[in-house]
Amino acid sequence: MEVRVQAGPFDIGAEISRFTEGRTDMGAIVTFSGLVRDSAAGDLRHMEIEHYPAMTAPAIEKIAAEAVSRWSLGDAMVIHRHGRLAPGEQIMMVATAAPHRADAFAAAEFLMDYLKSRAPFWKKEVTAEGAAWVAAKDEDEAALTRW
Amino acid sequence: MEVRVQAGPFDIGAEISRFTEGRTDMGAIVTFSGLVRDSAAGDLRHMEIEHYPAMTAPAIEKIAAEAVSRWSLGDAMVIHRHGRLAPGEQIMMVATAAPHRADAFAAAEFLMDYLKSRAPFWKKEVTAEGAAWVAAKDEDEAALTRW
Amino acid sequence: MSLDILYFAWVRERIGLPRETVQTQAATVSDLVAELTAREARYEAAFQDLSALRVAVDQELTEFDAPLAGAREVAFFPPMTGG
Amino acid sequence: MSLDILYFAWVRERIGLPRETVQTQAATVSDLVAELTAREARYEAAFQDLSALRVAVDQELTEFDAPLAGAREVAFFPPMTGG
Repeated sequence: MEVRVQAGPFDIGAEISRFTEGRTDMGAIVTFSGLVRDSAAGDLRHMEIEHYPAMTAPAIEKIAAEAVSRWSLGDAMVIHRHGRLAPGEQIMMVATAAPHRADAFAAAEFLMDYLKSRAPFWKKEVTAEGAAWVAAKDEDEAALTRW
Repeated sequence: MEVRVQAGPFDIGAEISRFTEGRTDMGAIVTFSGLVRDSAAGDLRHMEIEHYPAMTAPAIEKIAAEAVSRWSLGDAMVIHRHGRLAPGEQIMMVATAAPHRADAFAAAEFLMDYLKSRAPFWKKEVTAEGAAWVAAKDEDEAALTRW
Repeated sequence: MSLDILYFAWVRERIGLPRETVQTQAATVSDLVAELTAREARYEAAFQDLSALRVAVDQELTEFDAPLAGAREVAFFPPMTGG
Repeated sequence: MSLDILYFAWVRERIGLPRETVQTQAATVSDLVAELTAREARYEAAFQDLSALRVAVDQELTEFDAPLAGAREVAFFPPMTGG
């Protein structure tokens, strides 16, 4: 299980290779990656992601450990960036490895739902109009009730 | 929408890069990759995947078009290999891109469920004991009823 | 009519060939199966349990009662195991 | 007791600093919020709607009625928007 919180970019292909290297007991790998999406008006200059350094990695590790205990997983990993990111850049990724696909999918969705609402990150969007904090969505909080 | 059926390997990182390159309208990318899983006894020599060339790509394209019509997707891609594959090798991948994660996850799971049971591939496992065709699982057929 | 018949996976192995062309007047897939089964034991071995088989006519999955009028290619195979 | 208080996102912006150390006898997070709110308008502005805030004590998410006995660090922030 690996959790990384970093300012710099990551190479999702290299991460997947490393994550699965040498394993012949996992049939299913699911990844999610989140990208900086432009505003509807197309005027996003950049996104700024703030986090709570002392809490971030422990909070994610707790979520990942919960995923590993709830599903038949071989492994899970999470990378989340902070700082300034341009439109189209990768914000974060999760990967899950399991013998069977249902476990890999469910665990990846669980990780994403919890990361969205329980890991201490805050996104700010900077456009031509100014800067605005992204508001949490009710549907993200509601998504937690399914687990 | 891209569908490829090929004997050779693919580079999942390069595929994801190409799939997402230059897009700033998609916030969520989900990938699934299937790997050759060793037998419980650890004696799998290789897997052989047979397919029905005239039908394979059209059948997958139909499934992918269905996914694109059912969810709010920016794009979908499927690569599936055939021929002889060693334990740990990648068999196939799907990728989905969507503005939001729920669509990307649902479409990827839908694609996998249909590929498992409706795309004309047949797997044979060759172990020290001999060769055996992989039997279809009832749960894979049952998985289709949820869509 | 002349029909190309394709066999995959263990159906191919039991029948011993990947494809053949037959002359037939079979009206449906089931009629074709009956004709083939009557030919030789290896066909009987392949077609003994139709619930374990799937069929495609002109590369589209269909049922055993599907008509063959106008068809050019019929394929028999076990349930798929892709992914 | 001496407590480190951290602020994130728009809470940080409203209060105008990322962290501070306070001397307090507050028994719970709510008591601490009441103390801070009484200090200056910028705290009042940050804490006016507690339903829009989250709190962590010693890096663990908790509720506003959580006790502060033994705590070293309290953080206030809006609902998270990671992922």
